[in-house]
Amino acid sequence: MKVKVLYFASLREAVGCASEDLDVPAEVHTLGALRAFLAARGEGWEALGVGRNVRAALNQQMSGAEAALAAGDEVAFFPPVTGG
Amino acid sequence: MKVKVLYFASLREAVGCASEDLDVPAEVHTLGALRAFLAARGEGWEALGVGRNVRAALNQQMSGAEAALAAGDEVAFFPPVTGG
Amino acid sequence: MSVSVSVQEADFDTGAEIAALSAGQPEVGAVASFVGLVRDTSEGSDVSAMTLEHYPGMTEQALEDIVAEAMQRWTLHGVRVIHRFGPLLPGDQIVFVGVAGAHRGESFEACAFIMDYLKTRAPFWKHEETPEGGRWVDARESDESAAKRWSEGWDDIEQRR
Amino acid sequence: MSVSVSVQEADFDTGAEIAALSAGQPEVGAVASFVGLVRDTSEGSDVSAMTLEHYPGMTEQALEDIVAEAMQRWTLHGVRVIHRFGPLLPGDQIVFVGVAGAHRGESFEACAFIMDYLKTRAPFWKHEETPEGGRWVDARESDESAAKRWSEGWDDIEQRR
Repeated sequence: MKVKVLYFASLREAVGCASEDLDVPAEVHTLGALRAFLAARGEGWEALGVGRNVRAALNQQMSGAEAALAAGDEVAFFPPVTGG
Repeated sequence: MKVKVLYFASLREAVGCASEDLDVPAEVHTLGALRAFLAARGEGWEALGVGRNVRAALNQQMSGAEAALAAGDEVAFFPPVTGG
Repeated sequence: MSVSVSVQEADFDTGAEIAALSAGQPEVGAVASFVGLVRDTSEGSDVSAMTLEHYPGMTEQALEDIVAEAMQRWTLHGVRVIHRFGPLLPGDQIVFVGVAGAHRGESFEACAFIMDYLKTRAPFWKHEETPEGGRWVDARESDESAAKRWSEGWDDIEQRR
Repeated sequence: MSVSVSVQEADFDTGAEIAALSAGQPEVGAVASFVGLVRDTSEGSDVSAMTLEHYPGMTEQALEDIVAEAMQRWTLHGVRVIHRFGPLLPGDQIVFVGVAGAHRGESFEACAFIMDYLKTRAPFWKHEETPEGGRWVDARESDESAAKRWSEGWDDIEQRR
């Protein structure tokens, strides 16, 4: 299943990537599972790990760990927002 | 004891007077007593009577019935304010 | 720090007033403001015109006292209050309150506080023209309760002297 | 009734935005507004410049959702939200929120509500330049609690899907 993944702000800098097209393994069905999958990639990617303050959006809507992934989705990971 | 008394808005119209210089009788020592004294004047002046929603200022400060009068004071009576 | 109060017949420039509240003060991060306007209806009647009567001399002092109280309650970097009097038409601006602070919490609260106190303590009275004739606007009970939520309402003022 | 949201690099004209919220709408009696500005200090450090990163596409939608929620909660006659992105300097305007209503209560509340939600839900991130180097601004716990006082905080949003 292919999805697009975006990273913003300090998280973008930590993982060294702004955007990637990703073929998600069959067992990764949710945002939370995708986050865990990415966190396991190694150096820099631990910024997505357990205990880190990470927010996510699914198709440009703020979403929780249980949100279900579908092919073609746009996923984004980022730190808590600081605009305004 | 001489004081100046001002009336505003609907109260000014009711009593038919905007401003007067008044020689207050010796027994009138407070704003509340002055109000009762004026309310007894007759037609129109019952607008200052008991139960009417009247505010008062003493020397341009919002003040209560117990406020003490002194010679030369500026007193004002008016309905609740409606600016803003 | 700029704090000022004006009572005037003339209209005012809202954008310029807001800009002045942060000009030259880079510690200001938040400007909350309020503009009150003449509505074209009131209590179910059309309003064609309005006249604001006030108590010259007392008005400025009352507004300054309200601003001083706001500045005691919150850490503010600037406050501006303008209240018009005289003849006004629907759509006309009546009042401006602008508050500059470091963060939005104090700016919003102080701005609402000043409006609530102004509505119950500043000596202005609205007289409106309707198809049924001219009439004085009645004070709204909701304005009294709005002022009381800041825990010092009208009664306290009366007793404080 | 005018409701609109802009995400832009360009500065904005606060006075014109406020005037537009009541123009041609004589039923509007109250316009509450807020301007957020870049401060020259942050967490005890001097800030010489700031860059606002955002999530293009999502940003507008997030702001529109916040405005739609405000319009469900209060009876409003107009809402305008502008949020800038890109490089900014101390004193520069960052955000404008303006709300027009019949009376001041709903205008003040809706304006504060929109700012509180924007602070926790709109995908913007501040990066500031200080003498110690560049750094990302940390989210403030107080912003989370400010949003929660409207009884639907971040957690609810996450679970609502």
